Amino acid sequence: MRALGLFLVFALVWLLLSGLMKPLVLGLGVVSCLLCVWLASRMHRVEEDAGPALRPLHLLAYLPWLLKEVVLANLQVMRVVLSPRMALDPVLFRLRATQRSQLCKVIYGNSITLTPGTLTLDVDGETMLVHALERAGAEALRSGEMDRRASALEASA
Amino acid sequence: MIFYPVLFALIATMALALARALLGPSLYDRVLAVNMFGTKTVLFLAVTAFMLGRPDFLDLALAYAAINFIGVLAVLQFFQSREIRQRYERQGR
Amino acid sequence: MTLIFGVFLLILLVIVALAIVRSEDLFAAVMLSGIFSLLMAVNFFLLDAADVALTEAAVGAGVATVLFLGALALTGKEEARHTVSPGGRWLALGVSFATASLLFYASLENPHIGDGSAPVHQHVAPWYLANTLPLIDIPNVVTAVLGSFRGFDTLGEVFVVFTAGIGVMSILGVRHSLVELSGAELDARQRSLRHHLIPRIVGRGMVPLIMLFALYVQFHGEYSPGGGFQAGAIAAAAIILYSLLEGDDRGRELLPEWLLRLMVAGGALLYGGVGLACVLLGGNFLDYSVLATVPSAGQHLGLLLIELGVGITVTGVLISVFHAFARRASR
Amino acid sequence: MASVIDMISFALLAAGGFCVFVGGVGVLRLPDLYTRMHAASITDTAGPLLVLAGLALQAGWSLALFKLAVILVFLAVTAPTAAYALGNAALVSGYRPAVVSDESGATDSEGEGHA
Repeated sequence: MRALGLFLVFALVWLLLSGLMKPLVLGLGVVSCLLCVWLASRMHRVEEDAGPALRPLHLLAYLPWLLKEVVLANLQVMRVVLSPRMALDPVLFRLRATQRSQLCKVIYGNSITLTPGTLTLDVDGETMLVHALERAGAEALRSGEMDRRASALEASA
Repeated sequence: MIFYPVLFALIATMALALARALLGPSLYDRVLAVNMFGTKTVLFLAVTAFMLGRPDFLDLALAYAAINFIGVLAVLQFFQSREIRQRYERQGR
Repeated sequence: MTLIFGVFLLILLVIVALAIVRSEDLFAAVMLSGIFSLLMAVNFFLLDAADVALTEAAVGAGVATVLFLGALALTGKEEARHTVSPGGRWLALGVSFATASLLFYASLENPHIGDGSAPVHQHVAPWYLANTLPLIDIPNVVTAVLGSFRGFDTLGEVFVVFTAGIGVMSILGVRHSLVELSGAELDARQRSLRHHLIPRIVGRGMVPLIMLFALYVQFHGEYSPGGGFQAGAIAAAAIILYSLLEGDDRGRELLPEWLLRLMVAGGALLYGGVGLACVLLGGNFLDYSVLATVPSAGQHLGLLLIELGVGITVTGVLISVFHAFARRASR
Repeated sequence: MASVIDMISFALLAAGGFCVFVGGVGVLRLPDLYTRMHAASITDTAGPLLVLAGLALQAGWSLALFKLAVILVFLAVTAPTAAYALGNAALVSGYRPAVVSDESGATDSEGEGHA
């Protein structure tokens, strides 16, 4: 079931990359996709815990919000960089991550890094070590909105 | 013609990243510079593909975007195992 | 305008090259050589050599840094001091200066970039351009030249890669199970990025995608930039990524060593075998036209097979070299 | 019509170039590794976003559009991962940030100062 889903995704990627509809190339595409599914299944044989699944529709709602945050954070950091006297107040702090699944924790950690001004340095179980360029960025993260939104991506099991 | 400003900006940024790579001062600053250089290269190749009128050449930018980060992971592994060895040496003494 | 960009990038290239030579910190030199490779790729691309640029991209971005760091873990971080007498230094300077002046003088005679009346554009190049479509029937002339018109050269290149792989393995891959490992070495060896959640999860997702992209590059060499060399390097990058994340031992579980050895030899064998098959079917060595009833179909089949051979050998060699370094890295 | 699209595309590309350049300036100006990484992060997010969006307008509805999207996704996924790997490597080796109010106790625990 899972393998079939992977195969369909790979096949779609292949078709969009290639755009050639010749029988030979299509045949090679099928072989390639099967090879990648085989590779992926060999890799996942050693997977320990899967955790609750990601909800794709929620991801669609999450991405525009993340985009907005990224744009705002970019403007903020650019303002800092271009100010003649860079008044910096960097903070290094620990942050709780409430996500249960590994995937959502990764999405949360990478979202923190993707917004300039905050940077995930380490993930240790429930907590993350974060570096912030300015205290305001740290406060925004501590308010927990991004954490909540990233947790909402998980299917409630 | 519309591609020139962005190409100039990219090359200028490459020069800035190169300056950071040469100045250091720490090893990690150099890694940062290389990594930044890689992203700029992805963008440069993508823009150039359109400037040359060959959008199918985007494969190059795609290849870089996919595998450029492997080098940084190797750096992490390098420092990690070096640190472990040094810790053992400190304990040994 | 492209010329200005090219000149600027070449200036950066010279600066990087000087810095690499000057640097005594080998780690810095490795990082700078990464930048060198990126600059080379951009330059190749500006000169419209997309296939070469893709090779540089695949090797420089994915594999070279990893292998350099592997070598660095085996040696020290600083360049060894070697003493040269003042006389020797002046001699070296003189030789370098003379060679450089000769090369510079020779370059004055070179045709300008893109000059249509250059000798290379008078002799074989027009023939290649005119005959790729009628004889081989594929759009990418580079692949036609590489695989068919000059297939013999490429066979040689594959055997160079093959030999290089054998060489590295025979120097580094010697089993040393008799050597007693200390706790530090054992610990450092078993260390992977397994406990780093973010790289691990992201890497797991990327490995099959990189592999799919490698196969796409492999099988589209006849239509767009790419082919066996590029695909082999990208595929090797995918497996190396997995080995970095999960540890070398698990990487060897994913693709066992007997399979890698089979790939190293099998790819080169496939290339040579196609050539022999052509001879047996009554053609010349590596003249694929005889492989099918229609000559151009035979060319297609031959190109597909030899590119596959190249890809398999390159993948096998690069992964084997990586394993050879990783196994030794903690000594 | 086409010229309007060209102009929007030009504006996006130029803005992207500007963002990338500002990030480059930041990498040169800021005082230590971690703060520089924030500046590099501009060139990894806003830069590619704007530049690739500008190129997407040039591509129109074609396969190139898909490739641009894949490049953006790959960058968005791998850039923070690379940043994590670099930051963590510095942390593991005991690199100390130049100016920071430390509220985590992470840099005091282990490792030695490191230039």
